[in-house]
Amino acid sequence: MSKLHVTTKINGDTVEYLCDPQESLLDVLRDRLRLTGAKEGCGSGDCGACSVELDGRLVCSCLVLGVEAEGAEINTIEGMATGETLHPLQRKFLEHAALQCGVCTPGILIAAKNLLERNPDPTETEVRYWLAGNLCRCTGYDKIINAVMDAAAEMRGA
Amino acid sequence: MVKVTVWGSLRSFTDGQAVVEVQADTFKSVLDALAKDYPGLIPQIEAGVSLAIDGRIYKDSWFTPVTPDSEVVLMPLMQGG
Amino acid sequence: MQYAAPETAKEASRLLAECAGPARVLAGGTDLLVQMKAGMVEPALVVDIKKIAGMRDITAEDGGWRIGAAVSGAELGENAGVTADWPGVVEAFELIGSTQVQGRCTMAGNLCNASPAGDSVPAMVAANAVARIHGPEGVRDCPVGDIPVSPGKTSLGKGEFVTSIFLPARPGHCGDAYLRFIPRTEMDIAVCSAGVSLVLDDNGVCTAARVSLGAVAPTVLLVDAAANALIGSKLDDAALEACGSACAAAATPISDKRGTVEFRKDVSAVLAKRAAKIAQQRAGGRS
Amino acid sequence: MAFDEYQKRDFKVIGTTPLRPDGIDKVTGRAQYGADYYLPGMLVGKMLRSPYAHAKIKSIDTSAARAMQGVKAVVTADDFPGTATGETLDVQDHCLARGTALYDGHAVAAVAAIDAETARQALKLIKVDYEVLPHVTSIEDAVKPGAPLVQEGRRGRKVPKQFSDNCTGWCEFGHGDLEAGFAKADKIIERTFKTSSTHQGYIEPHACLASMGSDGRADVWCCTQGHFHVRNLCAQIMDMDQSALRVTASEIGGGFGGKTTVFIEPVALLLSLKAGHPVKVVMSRDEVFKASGPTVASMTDVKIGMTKDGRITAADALIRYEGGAWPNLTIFPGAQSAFACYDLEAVRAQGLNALTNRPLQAAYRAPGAPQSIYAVEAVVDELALELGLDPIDVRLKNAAKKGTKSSYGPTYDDIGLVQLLEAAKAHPHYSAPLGPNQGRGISSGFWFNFGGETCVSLALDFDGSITLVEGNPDIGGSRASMSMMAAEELGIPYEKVRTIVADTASLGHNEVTHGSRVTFAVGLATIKAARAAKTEMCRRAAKIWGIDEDAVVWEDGFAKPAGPNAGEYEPMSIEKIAKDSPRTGGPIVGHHEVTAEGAGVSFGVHICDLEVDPETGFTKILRYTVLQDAGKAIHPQYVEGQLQGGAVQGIGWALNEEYIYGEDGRLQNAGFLDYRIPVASDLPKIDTVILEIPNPGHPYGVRGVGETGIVPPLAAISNAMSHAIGVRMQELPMSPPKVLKAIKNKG
Repeated sequence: MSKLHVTTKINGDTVEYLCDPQESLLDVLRDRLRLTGAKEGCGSGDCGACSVELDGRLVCSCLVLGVEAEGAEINTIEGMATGETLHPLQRKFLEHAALQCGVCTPGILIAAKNLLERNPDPTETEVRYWLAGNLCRCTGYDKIINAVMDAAAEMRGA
Repeated sequence: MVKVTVWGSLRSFTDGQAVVEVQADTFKSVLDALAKDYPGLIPQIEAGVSLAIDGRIYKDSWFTPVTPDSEVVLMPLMQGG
Repeated sequence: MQYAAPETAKEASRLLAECAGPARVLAGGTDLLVQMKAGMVEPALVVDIKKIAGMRDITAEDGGWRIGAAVSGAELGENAGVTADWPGVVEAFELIGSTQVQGRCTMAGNLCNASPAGDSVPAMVAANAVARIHGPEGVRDCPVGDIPVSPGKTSLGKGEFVTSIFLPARPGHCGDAYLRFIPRTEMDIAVCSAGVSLVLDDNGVCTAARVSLGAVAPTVLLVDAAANALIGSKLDDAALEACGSACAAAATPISDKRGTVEFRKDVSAVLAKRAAKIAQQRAGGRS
Repeated sequence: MAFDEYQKRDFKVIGTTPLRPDGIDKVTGRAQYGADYYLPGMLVGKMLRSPYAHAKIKSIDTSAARAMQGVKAVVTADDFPGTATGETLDVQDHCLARGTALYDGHAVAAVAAIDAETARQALKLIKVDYEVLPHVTSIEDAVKPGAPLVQEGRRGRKVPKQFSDNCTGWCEFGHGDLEAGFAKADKIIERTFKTSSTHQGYIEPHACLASMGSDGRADVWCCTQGHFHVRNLCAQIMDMDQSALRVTASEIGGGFGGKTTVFIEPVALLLSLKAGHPVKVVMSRDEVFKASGPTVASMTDVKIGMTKDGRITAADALIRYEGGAWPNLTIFPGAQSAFACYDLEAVRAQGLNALTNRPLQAAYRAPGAPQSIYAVEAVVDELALELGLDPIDVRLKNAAKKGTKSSYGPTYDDIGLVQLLEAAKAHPHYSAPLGPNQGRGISSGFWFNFGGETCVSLALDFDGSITLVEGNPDIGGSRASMSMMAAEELGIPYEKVRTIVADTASLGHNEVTHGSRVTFAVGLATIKAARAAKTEMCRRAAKIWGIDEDAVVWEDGFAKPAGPNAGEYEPMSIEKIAKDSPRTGGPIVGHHEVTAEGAGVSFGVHICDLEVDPETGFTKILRYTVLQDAGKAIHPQYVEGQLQGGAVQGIGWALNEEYIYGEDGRLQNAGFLDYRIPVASDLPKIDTVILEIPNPGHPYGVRGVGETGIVPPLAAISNAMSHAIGVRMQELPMSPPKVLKAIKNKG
């Protein structure tokens, strides 16, 4: 079966690729475009380590076909910092030691960024439920929640 | 002479004694003496053992000194997770 | 596998009808792609319906709402109108999967996946929702409860697919609610679930009710006996108790890795009672 | 060998919380994990796995797969050189079945192809003729005489007669006269407890890239807790010299003991050799659950006698573990740690290991301790309840302390259990009011920690900054801790030290990152390497000043003359010594190689409040407090992280995590949907209290803290549950169906 040509925008850059019809967006990002920031933890939408933004929506890239990205706008972890300036969330995750092994960190950062764009002043419960789809096995989530709340406060200029 | 405590399930190889006395002054000489005096222990020693000397657990460190008043306890090889 | 993204429903249903091998519709894909990855299905054709006009629209119609088959959970949750009229349906839809899944999953997909534990289906059945179906013979409407036939199987004919879900108008004091049981607080498939929709008169007496249960039978169960236990009452304890025991009696669950027969019978009764009370509060607040 | 005595000192860098050196890469997505490596000409490798729990492999026909376009190699266990023996042969068999499939998901063949889709299709063309055999997956069935036999000839030497031939290991620890002890007891309670097998749950599936040439030299990149161990295992299996194989550890996406061995690396090497190309193998989540190394399941009988005023007079336990189709040794630490928290006159812990048709168990954070301590702490809690005594007071009355003869033999040195119990009792959590359907439970916990082979090299770069090279994969931030210890010892800022984890060709052998040993042992070696560099720097300063070497000391980053006849010289900075080093003898490198000994044990005490919905059995953790002895917290945030992470894994283990097997012996929940690890919305904050009772065996007093955190939650939550619903729960996990049933049966 022949591959399909896709034109899309990733982290602000227009990108073209060929992919198999059944190939997931995650596999395209990693194996064709070498954007390995998104990780496959489960391949079934249960862990969130492959989270990206698709047209502003937080999604699991393992549950999107590569061909569905045609004409879409995708944001991955690789686009979160601006040059040498980290996003406040990235900075706060380091300051709060909100990561240990770090394999869930890209997915959680993308999810948290998406949350704060919609809700600049979330409660702890709102943060925890928003991030329920991002599994972390090392930290027990405590410092992740603290880092997101702290970043939210800074971004609000509170 | 050094008093060596062996754990429960090995006592069938030390004529039922919980504590045996051997002539030794280092980690290795304790194991060599145990093997000589109680051949039943050889399979366990070869599979790997640790020695607790005065409360510290040593894993295969042959030249650790052992004195007659040291508390020496034979222990299984340590593994972690 | 072939991928097609037709721009009209007619074209989509033609592609589906003419495909020799297994064909699947792709809206959100949060069930389909999991099944493909696990090798449970290897479609010869996937028809993406998101480019068909209207699929992503939420439009007011006859006092109710028509929700396009490609409207995601996140999008529906942000629609004030539907959330106000049908809070139970929206909360059921929003319980599906994680925030990430909510960004993609659709009610039509949840319905046509025909899982006995699909979260939106009991609430839609309680709401008496109607699915609009496009097929080779044209368009037809069908109550959502008639679409799932058995786990993984629907009553849709070859070439047919759901293009929208219609939630009817809401008369006077009416309220609906949906509850499910999962061992965690998120990310699970319902061990059992209950949807209740009811109407109260001016002095709080229940004049109409629909009670539906999920994950306790091959398809969603509409339990008339449970509804009748509420109708005519002010949902006092006795009425709620009768409604609960009617649900436990009607449920025919299995024991599996998620729950036992005994647990599902007991807890579906508890959920039905609790959902009825929430629906009552919501109905009380509406005139 | 002098002991590295702990000297009290006030620290400048130790105890602060600098940012980790691997942080930027991890928050920007640049960090490379196991599956993030690519090479020119790289093929994709995939395994064909047995659909049966136990089946003889009569024949494997790979001809159609070999003939398929795009397939470059197809291998079975027969393609291995066949030189591995003993435990290494067990590891090889676990990776690729040899004659018999021993568990659902056991790999029987593997292919390497130009892409994943071709590899998947090729697997379908391999025809395997299985002869299905009877299987056993539960501990109860496996130990019964006449149980289906998993493997021939594996019965343990000392296993008592009444147990089946599946039983490979038997041990017994303890001292004193049990009979006399139980005779003195006012109250005796005897109960049986069961725990299910659980998985470490690391979010990163196993992944590796192997590149082997026909000259017998090879490279492997993989996520692992111990790349030196991976090298040595693979070298034995592939009949190579260890030096011919270089293994590079990628960043690791969690391990918790589950990445301390090999599951796919030998097969990737074999495929690469046969195909003449690099081969990448990445496990799916389904494969991780079926074919990596989950924990042992357990069935433990505990009998404890106690006087009216709460003194334990005798304690006895029979601990049964099952951990897969090959013998494993987890029963030893399991039996040893069962009563390790207690000061007992009469104690016995008997341990039994049995084979089952399941993957070979690997360690999971304090392997063996959670299961046995859970049972003991539950009976102690019930005795306290029955006798109307406060659970902490009972534990204080029987707590192990300095001079206590431990249940596993040696006498304890300085340990912190009493201080922890007192801190827990004084903590506001312990006296906070509780509502209806709520319960509070406590539990103590223990783990050994240990040292092991360690090599560190510390180079003084010409600008005075430091490159510290170590060989232990860093999961929880140990690179930062090493830089801190080096900076502390050299008296220079933390930022001046860069710590990297080197491959197996750059350093002598390093023991795996496990046993909570890294901060202790690699820290010890780092300090010694820094001292070696200081000695050399002082020597260079002495030569420049023309005075005696012993007349120079090192203080705060400077060589200084000291002593009566040292003379007056300006202190010489590390930068100056570094800049001149090419002309004063050559580059300066301090290094240290040792089998580190003297790791101190680490105790913990947890308090848990939970609430149970009596109508559904749903359990919500309301409040959780972890108290643990760290000896010295090098980087307090990272120590907290270990305590919080361990506690949450324990919460999952107690409430919802389990391996569920069908009648056919197949795993029913091989995915994160139905293998339920805790999610963010399930949990409250996890409060932590770090106590620092210095470990005499480390210069800074460090104790390992990585593992103890997972031990107390099982009993703390089970005890809290029993108080909340008024029924003693004796099985884990306490999932809602079991809780609701217990409430209903209470009547």
